Amino acid sequence: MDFLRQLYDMTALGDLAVQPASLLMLAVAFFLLYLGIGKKYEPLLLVPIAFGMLLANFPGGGMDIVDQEVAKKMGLLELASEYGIMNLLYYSLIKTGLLPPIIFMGVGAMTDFGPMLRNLRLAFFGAAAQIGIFTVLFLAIWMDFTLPQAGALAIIGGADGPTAIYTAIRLAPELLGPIAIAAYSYMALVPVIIPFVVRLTTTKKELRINMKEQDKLFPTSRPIRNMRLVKVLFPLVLGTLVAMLVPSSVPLVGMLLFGNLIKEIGSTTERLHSAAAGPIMNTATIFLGLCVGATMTAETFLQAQTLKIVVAGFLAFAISVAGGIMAVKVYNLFARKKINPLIGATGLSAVPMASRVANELALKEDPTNHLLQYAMASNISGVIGSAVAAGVLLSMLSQYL
Amino acid sequence: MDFLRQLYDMTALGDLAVQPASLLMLAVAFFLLYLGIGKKYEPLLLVPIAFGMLLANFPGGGMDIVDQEVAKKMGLLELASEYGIMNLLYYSLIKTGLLPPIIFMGVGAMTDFGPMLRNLRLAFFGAAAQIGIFTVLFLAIWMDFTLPQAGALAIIGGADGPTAIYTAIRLAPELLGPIAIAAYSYMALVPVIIPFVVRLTTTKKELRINMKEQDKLFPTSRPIRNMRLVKVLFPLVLGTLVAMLVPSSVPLVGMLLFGNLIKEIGSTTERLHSAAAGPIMNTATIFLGLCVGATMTAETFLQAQTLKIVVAGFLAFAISVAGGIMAVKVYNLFARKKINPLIGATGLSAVPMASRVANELALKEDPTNHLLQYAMASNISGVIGSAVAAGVLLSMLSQYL
Amino acid sequence: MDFLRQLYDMTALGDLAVQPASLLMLAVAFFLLYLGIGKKYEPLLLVPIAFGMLLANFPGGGMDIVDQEVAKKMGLLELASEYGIMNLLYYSLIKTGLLPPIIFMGVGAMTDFGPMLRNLRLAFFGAAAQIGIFTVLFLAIWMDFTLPQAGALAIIGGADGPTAIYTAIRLAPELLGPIAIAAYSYMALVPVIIPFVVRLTTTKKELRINMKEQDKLFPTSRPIRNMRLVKVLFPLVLGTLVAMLVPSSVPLVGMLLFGNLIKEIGSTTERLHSAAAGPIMNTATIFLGLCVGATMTAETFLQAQTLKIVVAGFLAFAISVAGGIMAVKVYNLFARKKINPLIGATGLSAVPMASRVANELALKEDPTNHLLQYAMASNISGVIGSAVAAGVLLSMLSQYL
Amino acid sequence: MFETAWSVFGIGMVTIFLILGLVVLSGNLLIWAVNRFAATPPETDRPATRPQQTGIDEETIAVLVSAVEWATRGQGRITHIQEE
Amino acid sequence: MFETAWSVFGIGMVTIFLILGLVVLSGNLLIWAVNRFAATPPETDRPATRPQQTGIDEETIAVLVSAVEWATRGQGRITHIQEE
Amino acid sequence: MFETAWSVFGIGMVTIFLILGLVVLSGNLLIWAVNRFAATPPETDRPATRPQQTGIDEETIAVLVSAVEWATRGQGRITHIQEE
Ligand code: NA
Ligand code: NA
Ligand code: NA
Repeated sequence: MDFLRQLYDMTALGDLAVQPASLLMLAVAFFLLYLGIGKKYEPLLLVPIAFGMLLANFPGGGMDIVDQEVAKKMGLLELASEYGIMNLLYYSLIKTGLLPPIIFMGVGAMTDFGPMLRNLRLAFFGAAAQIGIFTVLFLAIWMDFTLPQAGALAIIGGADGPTAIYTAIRLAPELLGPIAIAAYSYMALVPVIIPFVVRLTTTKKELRINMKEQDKLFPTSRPIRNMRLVKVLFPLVLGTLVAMLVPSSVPLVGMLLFGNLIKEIGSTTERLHSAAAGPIMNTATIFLGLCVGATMTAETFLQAQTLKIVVAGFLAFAISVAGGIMAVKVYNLFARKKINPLIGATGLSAVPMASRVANELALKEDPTNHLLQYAMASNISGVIGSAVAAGVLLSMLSQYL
Repeated sequence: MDFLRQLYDMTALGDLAVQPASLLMLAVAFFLLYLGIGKKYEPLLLVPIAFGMLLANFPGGGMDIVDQEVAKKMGLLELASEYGIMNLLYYSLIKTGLLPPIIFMGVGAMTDFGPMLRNLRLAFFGAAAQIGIFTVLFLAIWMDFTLPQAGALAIIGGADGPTAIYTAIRLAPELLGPIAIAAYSYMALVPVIIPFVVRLTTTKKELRINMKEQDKLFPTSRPIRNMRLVKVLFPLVLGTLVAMLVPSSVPLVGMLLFGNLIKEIGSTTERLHSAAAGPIMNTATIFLGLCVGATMTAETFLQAQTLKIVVAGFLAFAISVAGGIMAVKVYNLFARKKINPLIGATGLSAVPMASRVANELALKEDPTNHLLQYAMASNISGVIGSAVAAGVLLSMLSQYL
Repeated sequence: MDFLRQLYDMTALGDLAVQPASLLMLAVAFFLLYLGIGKKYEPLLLVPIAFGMLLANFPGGGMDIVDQEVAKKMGLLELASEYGIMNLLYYSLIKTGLLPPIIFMGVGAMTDFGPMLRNLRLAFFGAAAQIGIFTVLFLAIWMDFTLPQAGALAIIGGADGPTAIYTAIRLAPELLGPIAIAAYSYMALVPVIIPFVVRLTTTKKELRINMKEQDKLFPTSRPIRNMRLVKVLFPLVLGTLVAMLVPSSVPLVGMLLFGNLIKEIGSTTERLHSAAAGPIMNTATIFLGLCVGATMTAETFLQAQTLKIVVAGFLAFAISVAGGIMAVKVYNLFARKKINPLIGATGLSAVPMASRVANELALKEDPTNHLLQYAMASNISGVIGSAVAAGVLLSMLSQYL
Repeated sequence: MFETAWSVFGIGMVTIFLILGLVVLSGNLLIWAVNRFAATPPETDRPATRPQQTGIDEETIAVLVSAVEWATRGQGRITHIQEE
Repeated sequence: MFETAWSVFGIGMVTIFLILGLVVLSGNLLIWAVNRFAATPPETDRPATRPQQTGIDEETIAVLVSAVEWATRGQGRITHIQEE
Repeated sequence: MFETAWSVFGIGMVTIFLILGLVVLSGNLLIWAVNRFAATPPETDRPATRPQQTGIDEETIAVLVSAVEWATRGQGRITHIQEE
């Protein structure tokens, strides 16, 4: 009897009986794994997040993240020895805000500003499609979130994973898990959300606006005669602009542009570029995912808040898409050279999925209307747009922490 | 004269005169380098360990690990500034228990559960071959080790490097060096140890049992009609099982299975897999080796304990091998479909060396008896077996720390 | 009005008005970027350093390094949360002295001691070319630097980036930025500095000394009959020698030789070698560069000290080159087998640029005089020479901190 | 709190429009300046990743290449494009 | 202390046998379920690492591939197999 | 302070000359010992990175290879050498 007792004590069964909510969390984790593996929804992040959640919710596994009030009093070594490696990773890599800028460096090292530079005018529509962020701020406050929490929630509307995670870490670490999940899930659902909003807000005639024909009718763009040089200088110009106006977005935008610079310089910095886009990016993705997943225990996840985040996050996405579309429609009222409203929708960011979805929607109405290259312009500028939005939120809401 | 005095003071010669045992340690380090480089005994770990030992034992080099009582009182920055980079690496990467699970992720990212899934029945014999662990526990206690130390020593019988290191870090960090050396040395000596034990415990007739012929005589195994899906689901099933029964093995087994999962998912998570199996694994191996080596100074190594560990570690290995063989022999008493006892021996783990050795031994008796694929089944299950054993030891012995 | 006020407060414009020196720093950063990208001066380090400087000097960006007196009182987590990721990286990776030895491991993993082993005699001239270090020490003291600062400054004359950074971190972290910039800039200017000094100190006749002809006239060197084995054993011999005589250089030289060893062992440790020479090296280079750059704010950089460092650093370089040349000339007075004085100049290190420059200078005088392989011998030994010099400085000057 | 939200809304949207407007402006200025002062080579960014000659216009290819790179997060590479 | 050792021995060996027993059980269950509900493609795991057709049976190849991968720690790759 | 500087100067230069002298000495000793006791294969370091046969002497090639490796920091590799 005593033997069986000891055996039973070692297992997780006792804990599970006391805390059956863990089973629900395991089910959620398995469902997310299904989305990531089976449905291929953003597998690079959903799989590590879901697996981290799995590890964290096995009772007694010691892989869940402890409350920051507890952790704050300890050094890293004591934290690791008391609460295990996942807390060590979370508090040194995530809570410090380190990994999102590192991932942004990798994103920059993979981003080609070429399409945007060839259609610079369209970059402007990456601004309008951030309106979902600032609109949902009101909703979130109305839902009883504090100001910083509302800001962290609203940034889901920026449709950019690392930006959302960075903002949540800084403004509302207690909501990090659900915000990250919502952000990546909705990014994965872009092929559903964009068509849905587009159907509600545009006419068939608008969707048939053919960007290439417009370019032929009203030729304006000057050719770029030294693209290599422009691409090297552009991150420097862009960085200086953003840094001057929204210094709080420097950690994100600065690292993005550093990654891009070492890519565009070419062979002399290729070693650095290959590290930033390869091992550094991939390693950061693994640990970011596992740690974010590990924050989602029954205690933090099974709350009314989570549901609110899911709802408000969806609205933020939808309003951003609609905002981009509306901006194009207003522009078209005044301009002779028309723009396809899908170019506004891709201002959301969610690169490059949004552009591909927009391209397909356009082709459905007119099989000759290839607008992928135009969509990429506003699509990439939407990344900058949401990083700037994050900077504004951080700068104006940190004081309410 | 004053000049020569100053010159002499700068060198290590004075320290060497005071502490001549360092010379002996340097000799041991060079001998281990010889084993790793010249004899190719587990060079991926013996070379870094031996070099770390070399660095630590140059007097005045400042690359040796200081006592944890000293380190515990300092933050990481103070530690680095007082005691140099090796202590920084050791206390942040090793003492926290971080690197072994990271390496397990890499091991998982390189492991193919296919051979095991094709001969699942044989996985059972990975259990019997852990008996050396629990037997040597008694011997270690009798040798005057404390309970946690005895557990750390016994795990050498698991024949798995990262598992041994993880357990030693948690239960007896003061014995980490000798335990790691013993574990890796005996794993390197598997081509000697397994034949030795096999000769003592089996007959020629048993060694001639031909697994393929048995399969033809008693066909049972159903074909696997969707191996890809099975391989994706298996780590999830296995992980849940282990986590429920031995939660304390989650850091090891969970990371192993995460690594395996991102391998088996295929192209969508290939970036993560390539990082886990490549740069992360290799970097972790370098620093694990160097730091483990650096713990071995004259003070900690030249003790009676070290000799005891060497002796008890060998016994643990030998008893594990014998245990696996005996389990097969007992099984054969009752079953019509016979199993070659070498399949029991490979339950030890020491993947894949043990399987190759077993295969050679079988071929020596019967040149048509290729049993590599069968041996791999129990061989891989032996890795899980020792990780579970580590979990049991951690869960039951931590209270005596 | 209130709205515009809030907008203005968020931007960096207010800060810039108060602290216009930042603009000057940004200009310096852009100039360094121009040197790295446009002129291809050591782009692998100048680009990250310059970009780090850029990030640090955008007012309000929070990417500048805070004073160590402030940081010392905090744990890493508090530091990151108060002062952002750049301080986290700087204080954990740079201030601890971690990255320079890691980079030395990578340098070792890329170094081939072959040319040096084939002309061992020439290695001796790597010693004379360190004289600039110890000469400028006097100048630096005369310039009112403290003893440790003078040592950190003087090491610029070693013409080796990681060595200079490691020494500066340990002896005068407050001068790290300018010292690193000076070291890398002058290394980039080796194609200007070496010819300048050579013209001042040598005759055409000396430059025409043909090493291959001398080898034919006075054949001495024995062939190496097992180069692979020699290359494996050499780092061990060299390491032991250096460690015995200058233990304080073990972190640098030891890691260099570890990197070289895992390269020379060959296929069995190829995984480790590829990590050390690839991802680890590149990642370390990125973060070393960014962090060193981030130390250079207006406050620390726009000082008379910086100018002094620039001047004294140049002198250290020039004197080192001249010292190497002079040593050869003295040798030639007594020896029958003459040596080209350019072999002395390359003792400076700045591998492999110095060797290529020397080769070109020789070819200009005599188109058949290929001395690249001879130059590499003293060139590589110059790296060891400066690491030893750093060890001496650290060992003798740390007490004055 | 809603008052603060209005401030954030206003300042946020104004800033984003301002910055992206300035990006368009300064980008055009940059292209003009480079064309004016440094227009040597006809557009040849990264020959290494460039696919072989096809009938498809350069711009389209550049976009395709960058899209594939994004989509596959750097893993994929276009080696052949065929017009249908 | 020896008493504790007996407990650890007993619980340890029972747990390991239990877990590996359950692994065999659940593994077989998993294979059965997959065969029953998702048995579409005939076994084709990882065509990328698959060597060309030979007379050697599939299973053997799979084992060889995995063994080589283990032995060389991922460095090696089988590109050709010839029966003697 | 200048007095300390003189000490550092003296000890520093002596040490460096001593160490590099010993390097020359022990290196030669090492080569002698290896030639004496382990001189089996005629010099073939790293066949993998070795270019095909040319008329250029071995030593030169070795130096070129190592120089290229340094210059390109491991990125470049010599695959063909032609004498002019
Ligand atoms: Na966005
Ligand atoms: Na085992
Ligand atoms: Na030097």
